[in-house]
Amino acid sequence: MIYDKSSGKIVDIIKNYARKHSLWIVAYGTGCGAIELPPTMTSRYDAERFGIRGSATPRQADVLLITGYLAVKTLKRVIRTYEQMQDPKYVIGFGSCTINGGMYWDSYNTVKALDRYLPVDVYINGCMPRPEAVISGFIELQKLIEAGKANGAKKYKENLDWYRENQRKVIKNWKMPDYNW
Amino acid sequence: MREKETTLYLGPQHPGVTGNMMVKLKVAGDTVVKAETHVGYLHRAFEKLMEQRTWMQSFPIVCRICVPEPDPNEENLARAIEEIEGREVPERAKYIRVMILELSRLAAYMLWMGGQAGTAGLYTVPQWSVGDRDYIIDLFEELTGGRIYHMYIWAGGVRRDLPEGFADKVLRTMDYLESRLPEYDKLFFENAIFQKRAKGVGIIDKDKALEWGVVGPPLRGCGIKHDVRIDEPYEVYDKLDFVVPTHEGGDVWSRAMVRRQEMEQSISIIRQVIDKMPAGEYYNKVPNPLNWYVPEGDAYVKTESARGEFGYYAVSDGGLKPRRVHVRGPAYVHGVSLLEKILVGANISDVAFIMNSLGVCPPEIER
Amino acid sequence: MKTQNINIEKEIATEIQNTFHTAEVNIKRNKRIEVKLRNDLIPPFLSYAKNYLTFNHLAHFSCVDWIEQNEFELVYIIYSYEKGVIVLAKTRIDREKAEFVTTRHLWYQAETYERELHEMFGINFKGNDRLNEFILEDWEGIPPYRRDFDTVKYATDNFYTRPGREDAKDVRENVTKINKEEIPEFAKEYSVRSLK
Amino acid sequence: MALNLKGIISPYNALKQAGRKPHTVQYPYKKKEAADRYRGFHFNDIQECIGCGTCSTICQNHAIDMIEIEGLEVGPGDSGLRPRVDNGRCCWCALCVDSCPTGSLSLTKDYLYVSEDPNSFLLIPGIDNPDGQNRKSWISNGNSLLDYKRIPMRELEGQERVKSFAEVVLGYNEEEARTEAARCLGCGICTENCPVHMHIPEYINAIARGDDKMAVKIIYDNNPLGETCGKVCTRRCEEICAFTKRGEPIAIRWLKRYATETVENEKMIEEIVNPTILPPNGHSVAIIGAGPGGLTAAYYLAMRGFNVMVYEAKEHAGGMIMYGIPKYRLPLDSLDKQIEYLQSIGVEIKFNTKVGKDISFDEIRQHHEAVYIGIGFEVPYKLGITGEDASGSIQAINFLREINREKHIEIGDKVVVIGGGNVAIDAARVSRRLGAEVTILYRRRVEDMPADWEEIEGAEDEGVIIHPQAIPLEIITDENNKVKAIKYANAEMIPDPKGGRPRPKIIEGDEHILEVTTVIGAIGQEADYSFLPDDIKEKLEINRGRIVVNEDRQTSIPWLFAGGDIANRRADAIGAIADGFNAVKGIEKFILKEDK
Repeated sequence: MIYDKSSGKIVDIIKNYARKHSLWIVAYGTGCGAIELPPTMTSRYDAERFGIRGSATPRQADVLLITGYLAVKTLKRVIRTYEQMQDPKYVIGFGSCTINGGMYWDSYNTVKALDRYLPVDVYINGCMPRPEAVISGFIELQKLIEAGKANGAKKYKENLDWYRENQRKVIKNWKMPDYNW
Repeated sequence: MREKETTLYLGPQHPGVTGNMMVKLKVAGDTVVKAETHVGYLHRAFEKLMEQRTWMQSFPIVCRICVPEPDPNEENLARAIEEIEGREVPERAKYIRVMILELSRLAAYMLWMGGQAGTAGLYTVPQWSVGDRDYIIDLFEELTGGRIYHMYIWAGGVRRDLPEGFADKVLRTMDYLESRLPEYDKLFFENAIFQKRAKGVGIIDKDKALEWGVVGPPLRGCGIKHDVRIDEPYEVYDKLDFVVPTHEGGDVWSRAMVRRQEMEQSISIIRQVIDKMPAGEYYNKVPNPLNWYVPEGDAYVKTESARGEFGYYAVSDGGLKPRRVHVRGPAYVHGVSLLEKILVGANISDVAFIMNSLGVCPPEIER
Repeated sequence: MKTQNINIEKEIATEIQNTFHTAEVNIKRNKRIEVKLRNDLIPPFLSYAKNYLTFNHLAHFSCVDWIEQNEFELVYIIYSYEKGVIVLAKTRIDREKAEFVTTRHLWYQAETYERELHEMFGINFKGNDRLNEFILEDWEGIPPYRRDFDTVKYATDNFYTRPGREDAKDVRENVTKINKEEIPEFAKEYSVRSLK
Repeated sequence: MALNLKGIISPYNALKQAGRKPHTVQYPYKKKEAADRYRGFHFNDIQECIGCGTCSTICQNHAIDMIEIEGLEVGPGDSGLRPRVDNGRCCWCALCVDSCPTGSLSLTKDYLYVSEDPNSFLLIPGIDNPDGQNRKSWISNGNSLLDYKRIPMRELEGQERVKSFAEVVLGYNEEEARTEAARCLGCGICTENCPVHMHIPEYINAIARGDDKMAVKIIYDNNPLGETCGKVCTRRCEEICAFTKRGEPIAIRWLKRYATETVENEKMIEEIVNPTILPPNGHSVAIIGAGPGGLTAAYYLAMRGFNVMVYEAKEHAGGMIMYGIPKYRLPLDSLDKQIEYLQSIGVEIKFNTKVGKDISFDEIRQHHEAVYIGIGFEVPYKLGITGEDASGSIQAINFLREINREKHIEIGDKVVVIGGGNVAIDAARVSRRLGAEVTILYRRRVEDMPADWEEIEGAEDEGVIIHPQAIPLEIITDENNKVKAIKYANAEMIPDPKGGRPRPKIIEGDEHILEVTTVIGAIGQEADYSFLPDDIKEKLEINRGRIVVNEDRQTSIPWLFAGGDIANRRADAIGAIADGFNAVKGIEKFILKEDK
């Protein structure tokens, strides 16, 4: 659940502060951007300094990184992964492909604008973004969390029908359980 | 008593698999009875996209075909075009290309080391090897302007000459990496855990290896000495002095040792290249890319990438755009038919481990 | 590289020519032999090449769509480790009734290639029972790698493109507007800007 | 299995590293500068950029749009558009930079941009990031994708040339033409400077693709004298070619020449061009003067179904391109081929018919609904110095005309030509071919000469001496009133206080005498309007010797149209062709509107 910082509840401020410093990424390299994650996470750039680390399953994760293009086949799995994640959860769009299709703008198999299918909290520019850019993206996300503005999950819940409509438009065979969360 | 068979889906969201792919396993107890690979999660239709783009416009997209090691793609496409066109490449460009290919091989092995160790539960190794790999990436950044996707090799040569003082930097980095290798030995290759996990696991039948289309380190891990750099030397590999290490056994351990020894060879090749690199032109200009009609013809070219034979079959119909470019990634065979064969009988916990040892790279399977 | 002798290539080419009289054999360069065959001769040729000429490595199996001639060209790229030579065995099949026989019995991994070509070009390989979904999922319509499949159109029809770029102008058009120049219809396709 | 003791102990070696300084890049507290070649965001030097849009074409991601920028001042040779990059498409491959002909586009070291708004990823380089100027990293180094050097034109050697009137320029062969044509980027900015706006990128692309016939067809769409232009055009188009900023422009003229020369005769032209000729519409137009303008007007009028009659005073059509341009630049058979083609599709020419002498202007007016005048400038300016009327002092324009008629003119062995335009150079080079030593006297500096630099160079190659900053004072004659010598003074250049071009001023006392056998004056010409009846002359608005026309080349008298030298200041063939071409639209508008 998402709270607004302006509501001024001290408990929210504490919650957001805590969330901000513990961002676990679900280990799903959906696209080529995943290649910059190992350098980001390991000794050279050491993203653990920010409380960022990988998590094996979506159930324990807070952040879904969409590392670039999403093939339609992957989109289906990504939606399922996202819906299995528990609040608080955030989506980071990684690189050009998530914004406007990137270099696969004319491919028949990749979705072009990620925000039609999943609520994206932060986009990182680049193809692919350097570790510095990745860290900046996380810092931006942390700022949003602290300000109580990273409410993509809330948006998703509220506009689920719209998202579903878009998702079903590209996923021809929709055989997925619905999660309540 | 026969145990009940269960179906397990390993991936596509799984920390151990080598990318966005899935292996459907039928297991009895914790032994794999049947394995079926499912790929296509990274399909971007490169070959279709290349038919929409001119030859020159294809260069920026081909490097995306294999993410950990993009350079063989650029080099292959460039060489395919050069073969169709009959275009000469300046000697210096050839040396620069070899340097890049070897640097990228090193980088790919460092990344592989991290993955292989990670799937064995050794988490210090990736911290080291991926961190050290970054020094090679820094070299790439300085030379090509990009960390991961270099877009530096193109038809006719390379895009820019070496920056000033670059050769010294390469040599310094090589010295550093060489000094690190014994430490990796101690930490990883001699590690009892790794040896115990790797020996006798994921065995490829030596007699069948050639017929099954096994290439690269997995083939040399079976004790068969084949390497495109020797069999069909491209660029200037015939002028360089190096050995192709082999290892009997055909298991994960042998493959790891082959890679370990090749890292030394790569360092030696890079030193030789820098030593022998002639001065002169680095680019034999192609016509204006808006009006570049490549004559009719076809060519199959291949490179030895970190995972094995990387082939490009390119067909030109005399037009502005390729008629067809078909990519043969080494993982195409390793990741589908071979994997399905050698996973049978393996332990579940070894599946990701074996996949890593084959260097399965999904983006080059489905492209 | 071109100056190297091509004796072994000549030997192989002669041998192939002597066995398959209708084959069109030519040496493209050193280490590359092109063999064009009638499509019913491909299975015996591959079997012969593998078992007698030691071409035991199926390096690649590709398909080229020659839509103008209504044909698919199948290209088997086989390699002999012993001889160090690559043979490109080519044949043409009808595009409408795209059917061929499997070579899975010769090379196990041919199955994967055949699955891909089946999916991407719609070629049916008789004898291969695993021509199921491989890369695509729930694909409807013509196989995407056929040249008559328009990927740009498909992408614009099915996927959302972000707005905000509608004010883009074509330079040539803009210049003609400044000039009040009228480009005749027959000349329009010669505008470089279309990159056709 | 035996206990692997070494394998258990050796990993502990890693503990050695414990005290070492970590190599972590402590971003964002400590920043690591990107490499000198890093490919980050675009930067565009807005002033250098000419909006050719090559970046937009080469971009395989369709990431670059060409858009109008508010408040951007656009000079000539600029499409007025500038690139905008969609960073949601870009892959920073820098193909755009490597194919930028002006070198204005580059990539910078900046790469950081993070936003919640996916619509905020459009960047107008150079405008949105003006500070990128100092952050440039990947720059176009001039040796990237484009070829800045044109294929050199093969010519006869200077020594060889002066022996005959053979064509100096040999023309491209097929391979050279294809290579040169392939250099073109197809932006079409060049067409802005072409008065008739020929479809330059289209026909060049047709040549690049190997389709010469299509190139010819495209050329004939608005220029029926393409071959002439291919040989002698003043090619202002090349001045603003996108390549000029850093290299040599596309050889537009030579490519046109190549394409049109592939057609051997007028029948083949007709086959290739395959013009749609409308059925006769019953209207009739008269054209006075079969110069390039008149012929162009006649050609397109005839195609539109008009009945056209061209009145030509001389025995051959072509006007100045026939009588003014020496045959080593434009051979007669080439011109004949083009004129025969025009005649073959219905252009009628009445030769040896001087209006005002053989036929009155009023008569023409009575027979035709509209009249186009393209008589050109035929009357030379006088030098205005003593001795000008002596024998041996001739006018270049008359001299060239007689030589082109293959008449013999005695000029002796020492010729001086006065003037610096193309006519002067032509006269000088013709005189060289007649065996004389030639000196050109010109008032200003060489760089001020209005002639084409190629012509000037050609003249120098042939041994013509150019004497700049020399002002003739007097022609000295002998007792038979024959030219003996010329007296001239050297001049110095005085800067114009108003900022105009510097003026020559005679240096007192620095006078010289040059012995010559012939003096050829070539300081300009004017028109002869004497054939016009007085009432028309009165109504006709004439400004400084030129008839004032509107955009449709219509004069102040609605049925009277004019073009060529008498109406425009360009004084070249293509300018006249443009006038003829545009007059057709005007005449059509005028007559057909009258119809309704």
